Amino acid sequence: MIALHEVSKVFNQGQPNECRALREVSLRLERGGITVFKGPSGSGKTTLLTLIGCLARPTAGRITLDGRLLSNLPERFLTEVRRHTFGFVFQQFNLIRGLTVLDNVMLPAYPLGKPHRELRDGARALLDRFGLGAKADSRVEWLSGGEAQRTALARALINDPAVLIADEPTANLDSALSREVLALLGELATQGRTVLISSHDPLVFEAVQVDRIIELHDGRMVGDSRC
Amino acid sequence: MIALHEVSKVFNQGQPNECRALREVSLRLERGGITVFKGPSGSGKTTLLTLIGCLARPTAGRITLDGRLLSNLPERFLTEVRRHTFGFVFQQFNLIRGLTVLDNVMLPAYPLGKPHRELRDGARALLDRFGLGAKADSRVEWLSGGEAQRTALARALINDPAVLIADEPTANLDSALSREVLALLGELATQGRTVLISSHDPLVFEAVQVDRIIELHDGRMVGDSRC
Amino acid sequence: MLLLSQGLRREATLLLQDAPEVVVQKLIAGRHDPLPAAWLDTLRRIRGVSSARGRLWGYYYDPAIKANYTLMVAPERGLAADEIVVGAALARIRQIGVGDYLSLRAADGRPLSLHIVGVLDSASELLGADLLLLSETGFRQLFQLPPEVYTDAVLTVRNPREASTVAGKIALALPASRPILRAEILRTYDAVFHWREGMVFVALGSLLLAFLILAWDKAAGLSAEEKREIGILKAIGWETGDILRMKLWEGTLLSLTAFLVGYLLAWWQVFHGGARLFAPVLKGWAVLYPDFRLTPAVDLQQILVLLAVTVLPYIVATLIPGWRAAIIDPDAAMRG
Amino acid sequence: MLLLSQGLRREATLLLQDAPEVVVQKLIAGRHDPLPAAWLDTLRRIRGVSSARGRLWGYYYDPAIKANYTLMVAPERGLAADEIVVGAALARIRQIGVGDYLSLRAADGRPLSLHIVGVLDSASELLGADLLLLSETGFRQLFQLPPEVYTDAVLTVRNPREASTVAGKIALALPASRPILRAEILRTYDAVFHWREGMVFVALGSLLLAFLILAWDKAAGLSAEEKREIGILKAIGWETGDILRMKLWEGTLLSLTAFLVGYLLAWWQVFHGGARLFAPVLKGWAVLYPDFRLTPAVDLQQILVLLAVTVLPYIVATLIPGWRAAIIDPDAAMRG
Ligand SMILES: Nc1ncnc2c1ncn2[C@@H]1O[C@H](COP(=O)(O)OP(=O)(O)OP(=O)(O)O)[C@@H](O)[C@H]1O
Ligand SMILES: Nc1ncnc2c1ncn2[C@@H]1O[C@H](COP(=O)(O)OP(=O)(O)OP(=O)(O)O)[C@@H](O)[C@H]1O
Ligand SMILES: [Mg+2]
Ligand SMILES: [Mg+2]
Repeated sequence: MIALHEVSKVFNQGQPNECRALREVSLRLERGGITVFKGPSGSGKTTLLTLIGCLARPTAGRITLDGRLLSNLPERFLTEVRRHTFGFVFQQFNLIRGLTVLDNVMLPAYPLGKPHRELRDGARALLDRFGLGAKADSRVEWLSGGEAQRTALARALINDPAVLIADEPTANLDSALSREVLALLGELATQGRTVLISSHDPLVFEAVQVDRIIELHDGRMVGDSRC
Repeated sequence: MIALHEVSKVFNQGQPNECRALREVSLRLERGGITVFKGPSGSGKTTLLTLIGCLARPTAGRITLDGRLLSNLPERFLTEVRRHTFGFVFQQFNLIRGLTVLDNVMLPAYPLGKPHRELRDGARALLDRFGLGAKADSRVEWLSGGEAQRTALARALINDPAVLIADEPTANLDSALSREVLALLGELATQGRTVLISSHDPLVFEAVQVDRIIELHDGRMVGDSRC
Repeated sequence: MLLLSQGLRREATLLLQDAPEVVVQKLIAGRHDPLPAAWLDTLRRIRGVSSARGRLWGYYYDPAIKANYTLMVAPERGLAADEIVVGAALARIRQIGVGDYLSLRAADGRPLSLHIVGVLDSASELLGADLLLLSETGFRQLFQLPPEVYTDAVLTVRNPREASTVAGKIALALPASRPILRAEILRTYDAVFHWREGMVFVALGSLLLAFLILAWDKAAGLSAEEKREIGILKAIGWETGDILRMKLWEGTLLSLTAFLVGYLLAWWQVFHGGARLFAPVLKGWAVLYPDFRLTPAVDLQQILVLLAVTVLPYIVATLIPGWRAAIIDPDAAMRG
Repeated sequence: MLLLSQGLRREATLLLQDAPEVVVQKLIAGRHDPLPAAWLDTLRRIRGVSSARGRLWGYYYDPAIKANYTLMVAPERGLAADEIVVGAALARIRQIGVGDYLSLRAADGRPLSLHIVGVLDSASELLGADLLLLSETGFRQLFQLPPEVYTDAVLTVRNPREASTVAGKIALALPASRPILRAEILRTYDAVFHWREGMVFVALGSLLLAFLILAWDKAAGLSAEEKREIGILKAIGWETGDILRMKLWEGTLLSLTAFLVGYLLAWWQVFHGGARLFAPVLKGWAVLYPDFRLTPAVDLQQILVLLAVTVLPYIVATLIPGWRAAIIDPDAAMRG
């Protein structure tokens, strides 16, 4: 479904502080299942996920989604793809300050023009599921680390995306919550959704729900094992 | 050395979204050693560490440092204490955007007026130690999650503080780096410095270097075990 | 300030439309001086001039309302020596109407009672509001003006394109004269009415400039925070269009509110406060020609013009950087 | 703009110091008119007036340099009918000096050759630069002024505190007169020299206002991002003082740079560009009294004053919110 062909990403190309974050990564990701990207800090996990999620373009190589070439699609179409296919959980959450938790979660759905009440109910249900029902009307800057992470997860799920991309979704969660989140992700996977996560948490990549583990090192793919 | 007496922290007191983050926590922390605060997400770990680090004032209760009452010291003296006693690693890192990694690390030392060259050499040595030597001149917004976390650690250590307070310092680090950081913290502890960390990472509170584990739940202290 | 100027500018343009082609003043030591009737003959003899007519107009200070009237002789109205026609605002403020008598103090100190035979249309413009039309005899009586002098002379020129040549000839024939071409009239505010507008114009210009700087500053300084927000919005699936729509609403709401507040304040200030804020500044010539209380004139077109010059640039100013930020890669914006 | 005004303001203040207590003008139809000599006697007879003297002054337009001279009769210099003293700038621009002859065209068109017997001190102020002092005979000859009129009359009053009472009496005795008190002189710019300053003053005011708005906006809008940064700095051990010092440096550098750029631009603009930018606006009265090229006068005090009104408020404006933010809890600032 998603295929990467010799994808490279170089930051600050040609400058002294050039950084090769990804080097010729080739990869096929099937529909459904949980795929975990693991690897030491700075190995390019986040970079790879942003490329797959159409948030950035590769320096070289091709990325296709259902056979459609994404890498040189104009920005307008990328937005379209982002909106309808992907849900993204950022490593630093990237919640919008000044808004409440509920507003942050509802944000991706605003441009779709769904009825407001329906949207709000959906968002509240998601928050309840993550144990954040009581925080729905708090401003996001008051949240604890784990609460913010769960809010980011809820935001990624509000549009019911076909592919969920979560960058270290359990970094700020305790073991109990991590397991819960994993259970939820497993549920999504069995519903036929594709879940891509990056993690360095043994709890994650030793979990039963995980279908495939891809290992990165220094921007290169060094391992690919199915469980 | 640091003593908390029935400390409580209430956010938005009196408002409908009132939040009791800490409830009557009493605690004595001796000089030296590593103390880990564990507990589920939202249990008040971060809040407790900010109170100890003089970044916020308790709603009720007293905090003393070496017998000196901190809770009602004027802001001027608190800055004094923060500068000379504490090094703080924030859960969200709180690096200053737009500056380089090196500048961020050197920032806490600027007002002390040390010679610039000496300062820079110190900062570079710290960065090298965390494997960030190559990133010293990158802007902090380009860092990966783990790199940012290590930068925050280096910044907390630049002034050689008597007490290092680190809020989930390994959340974004892989196991190998986490162990390295723990080793470094253990070294500091044996040098007589006090290390306070919060964590939900089993790797941390099962580490040999840890001297004491304090467990929080819903703002209450529910466990206190020495290893 | 804007309001004031807006009104006066419109007047000036209207005025210009039926302004004479050449106006001749007499200068003495660089100052406007009554023009001897003999000059009219000299002017008529200049080749290219088809007619020359002496005009009489001036200002009268009424201590009762501490304001200046603009007095003009209107020969075409055929007024008798003691008959006058007054502007609507003047009539309202002095609470007089057709049939009443208005008493003015002549230049020799004697009171002069004048019979009001008409009130100018209330819809007539700002400058007409303080107008007082009277007969030549009345004017000369009031100001004790000798019969052989005029305020200035208006010429019609056979070929309007030769007006400047004619002006040159006049300056030669009458060295103490100053011929003013129609094109110059708008610039010499003193010519027919107050030169107040020039000042207002400068102030208006400065304010507009300041406003533009402000908008530009607001716009250019799209903060890092905002850029990041836009990046996040794009990353979670917002289109450039959605973001712009949001910014547009934001900008429109903000500037409309600001505009309404400003407009109401200005309105209150100019019409009810009697421009008290600017009073110290206006005092300068208020001693010469004390200011007149302006009639409240809220007209739609004026508001639209004001809207166009204030709100629109602001909106555009907020949109452009938003658009610039919205089209960049979400990744770059989020990290920057 | 600032530069221009600054110069003129200083002039006005200086002027006021030795201004007469009461100046009397004759008005005809609301306009300044030559004052008959007979009025002087009337004025002298008014109780409280200790002396009355007629003054003669006016403007002369020199087509050669397209500028206006200010002509004054200076009886105290004892000049002969064909002798004059000229201002420094005038001498420089016409490239004449003591001993040369300056030829002016009299009001009847005949040329009048005047012998320059002195040049006013070059350090004399802006307004003195275009001055031309001459004898009464010369003045009357030049402007074809009848011997029994003056431009205006200056009075000395026995008791300065009774000046306004005296003015009232004058208005009563001579209904066509306008007495102007010393306090009013500054406000009636037309009284002795141009009223240009009024305009400049308004523009200056607007600009200052705009500037303040800008600074305030910059200051009030201490962005969330900046607040967070200050919070972080405090959290890592910076003192409020350290943060303020940093902000101070930042503000000083920024506004000093802006000031220098602005000042140099203004200087270039006013003195070398001949105020070309404002030319269309100034044209309004340039037709009446074409503008004079100002002499470059960079003086330290003026710069200091300018600095005080521009840079200081800006710095203060950046400091206050920084200080406000710096004294709050680091925790609150970091989260907000
Ligand atoms: N915009 C950028 N400019 C320059 N270098 C960048 C940029 N973004 C990422 N990098 C660099 O690319 C490398 C890979 O970063 P990436 O964020 O993909 O790592 P990661 O595997 O997610 O690490 P972590 O586990 O620490 O989050 C890092 O060394 C990082 O510094
Ligand atoms: N400024 C604030 N205003 C309101 N509520 C707050 C504020 N700061 C923290 N809280 C609330 O206080 C509770 C405790 O927060 P704290 O950050 O201490 O949790 P934590 O133990 O660090 O959790 P985590 O492991 O998720 O980081 C949370 O429910 C949080 O929402
Ligand atoms: Mg990462
Ligand atoms: Mg926390």
